[in-house]
Amino acid sequence: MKPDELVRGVEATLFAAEEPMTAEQLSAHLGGADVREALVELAQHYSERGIRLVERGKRWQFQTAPDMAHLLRREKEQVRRLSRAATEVLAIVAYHEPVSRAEIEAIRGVQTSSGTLDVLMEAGWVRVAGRREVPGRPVIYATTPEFLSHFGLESRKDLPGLDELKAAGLLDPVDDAYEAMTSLDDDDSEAADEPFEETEDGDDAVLENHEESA
Amino acid sequence: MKPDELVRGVEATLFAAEEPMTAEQLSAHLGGADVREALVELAQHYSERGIRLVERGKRWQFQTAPDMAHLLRREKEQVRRLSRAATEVLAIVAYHEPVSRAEIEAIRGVQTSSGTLDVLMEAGWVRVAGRREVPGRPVIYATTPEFLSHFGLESRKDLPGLDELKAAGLLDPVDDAYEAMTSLDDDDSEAADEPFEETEDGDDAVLENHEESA
Amino acid sequence: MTEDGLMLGVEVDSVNDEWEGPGAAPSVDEALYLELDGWEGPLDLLLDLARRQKVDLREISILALVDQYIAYIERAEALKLEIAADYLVMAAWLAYLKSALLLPKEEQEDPSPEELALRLQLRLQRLGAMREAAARLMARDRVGRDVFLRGAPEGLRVDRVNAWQCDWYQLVSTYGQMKARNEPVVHMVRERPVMTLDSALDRVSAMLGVTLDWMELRSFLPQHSDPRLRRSALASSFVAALELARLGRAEIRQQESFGPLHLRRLAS
Repeated sequence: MKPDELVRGVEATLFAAEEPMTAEQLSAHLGGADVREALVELAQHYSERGIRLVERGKRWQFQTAPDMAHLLRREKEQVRRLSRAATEVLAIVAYHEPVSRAEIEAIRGVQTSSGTLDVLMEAGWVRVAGRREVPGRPVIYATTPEFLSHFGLESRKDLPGLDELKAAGLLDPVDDAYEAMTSLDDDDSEAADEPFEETEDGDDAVLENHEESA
Repeated sequence: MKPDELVRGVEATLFAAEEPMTAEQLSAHLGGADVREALVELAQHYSERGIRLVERGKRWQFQTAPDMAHLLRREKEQVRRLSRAATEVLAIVAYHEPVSRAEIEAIRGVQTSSGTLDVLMEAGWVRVAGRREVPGRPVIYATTPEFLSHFGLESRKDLPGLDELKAAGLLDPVDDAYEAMTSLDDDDSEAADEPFEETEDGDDAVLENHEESA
Repeated sequence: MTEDGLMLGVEVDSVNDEWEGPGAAPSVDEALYLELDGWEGPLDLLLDLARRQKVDLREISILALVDQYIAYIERAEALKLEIAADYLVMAAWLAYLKSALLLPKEEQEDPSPEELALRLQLRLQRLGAMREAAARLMARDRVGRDVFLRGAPEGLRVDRVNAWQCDWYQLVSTYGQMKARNEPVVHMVRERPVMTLDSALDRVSAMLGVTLDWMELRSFLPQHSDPRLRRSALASSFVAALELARLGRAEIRQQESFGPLHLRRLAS
């Protein structure tokens, strides 16, 4: 059964493309045709082959099937090894984005060297996503489509365990979590409006003293 | 029907390969398996798709189907107006053909960059019509049938004569209205060593902004 | 709150698969590496110690954790290992927390040690969650390690082609203008009555010799003559006046801009 011309066109175009392409880019390349059905059909066709057609952050690309890794890996290990710090920072950016450096450091309890974020930005996985409109206007960071593509995620919703972490409140700041846990039996909740900052009075300042006034 | 593991392995390997591979190389890569049948099966599978598996000098590779080539190299048409200098040269060729470059320059009173004639030949309106049998055997130029059809002429005889031009006021020394209308300000001072001058600045000023897909 | 094994779902060892840091010990307590470089700060060390309690982070014993941490730091000190200030500050704070937790209730300060302990626990949970998330992220099928993109894509190219435009009117009018521009131009000058500079010089010097008074330039011009001749004579006489002034035989004055020019002989 020969696939129709549009399917063949989408197949050839994505196959030849050097970068993943969005449905819109494909459509523009193919004279404005509606490519969505063709993409679905192709993804279906390739679902059991040695090659897959996958969607990563709204962009489509061909790649080898994951179970072929053992055949291909032995020749080329192209993936850079991330330091432990970079790995953690990447996860924090991905699960909390957009996130400032101070917020990253609040979670890790340690200063983040600028080199760590640089490595992630150089890899094309993290980008500056503007500034937060709070005093000091800190730079905030977010992940890129290349991040999704590299880690095989269709969208951020596919981040492993994201829903569980959300449900457990583990993506909320400590103050919010503390507030939530104690609001029932604690009336004077003065700390609620001072994220990360109620510690100036000394006692648990030790926990915060790694933050950088970025 | 899921293809067997060897077929999938060959498929994935050739897909990820940076260069075409021989059957022997494939076999070595896949643990010594006999890949010939797998190659035949794959070539068969892809024979009607947008991608082909082809053998070139004993080496196998995927490539886009030949009839999909137009998708890989699309042409975008950019509508550009002829510069004043090119229009002058075109008019001289039309009125005086066949004409050599030296003759064109004698009529214009200025040097003519080779880029100007190139533009006219790219447009398909002027062609090389041989050489004049005089010392130096200069190349001579003439108009093409496309020239006639673009300008709506049955033949060159349809070009108005000098008397008619005069009657129409077109032999007046300087037509400021025309200058203003076209805002072409190339002042006949093309230097011979700046062949693209006229297409680099004069043209862009009047470049029409719309592009059309071929 | 979920009660699933998220917190413990990934063992420390598998977490460490991605990095070479000596953060985790091969076996429990004793074999703890005494290399503080292996931890990303005191919180990270605390988290590692908490994990060794083998319970959900929500149920760890803070008091036990404090003891473990302080014991660890003391042991490092005993071995004369260099310990970063962060770790010592944390040890001091934990010691304070421990004593506060053990104090009778009525002497509690604000924030209460219970609150501090809970906040510490919450922080550990969050760091733990991110550490596991990182491990799970790194374990995904990654491009270039588990899945591969096409090795030699042809690439998509868009070539630009110029579609040149020109119309009939432009063509013929350009030709017309060019012909007109490059026609040899002949200037015809009709014969006119003129006064030459030489005759103007003679005439002005002669007239200057008559008097020592200032005379207006116009009075040197021939009266009642052709207006065209007068114009020529004015120009010639002006130049003659300049020449005489240059030779030191006359002086010129003008009272105001565009006012009449006056001329006077210079006594020699």
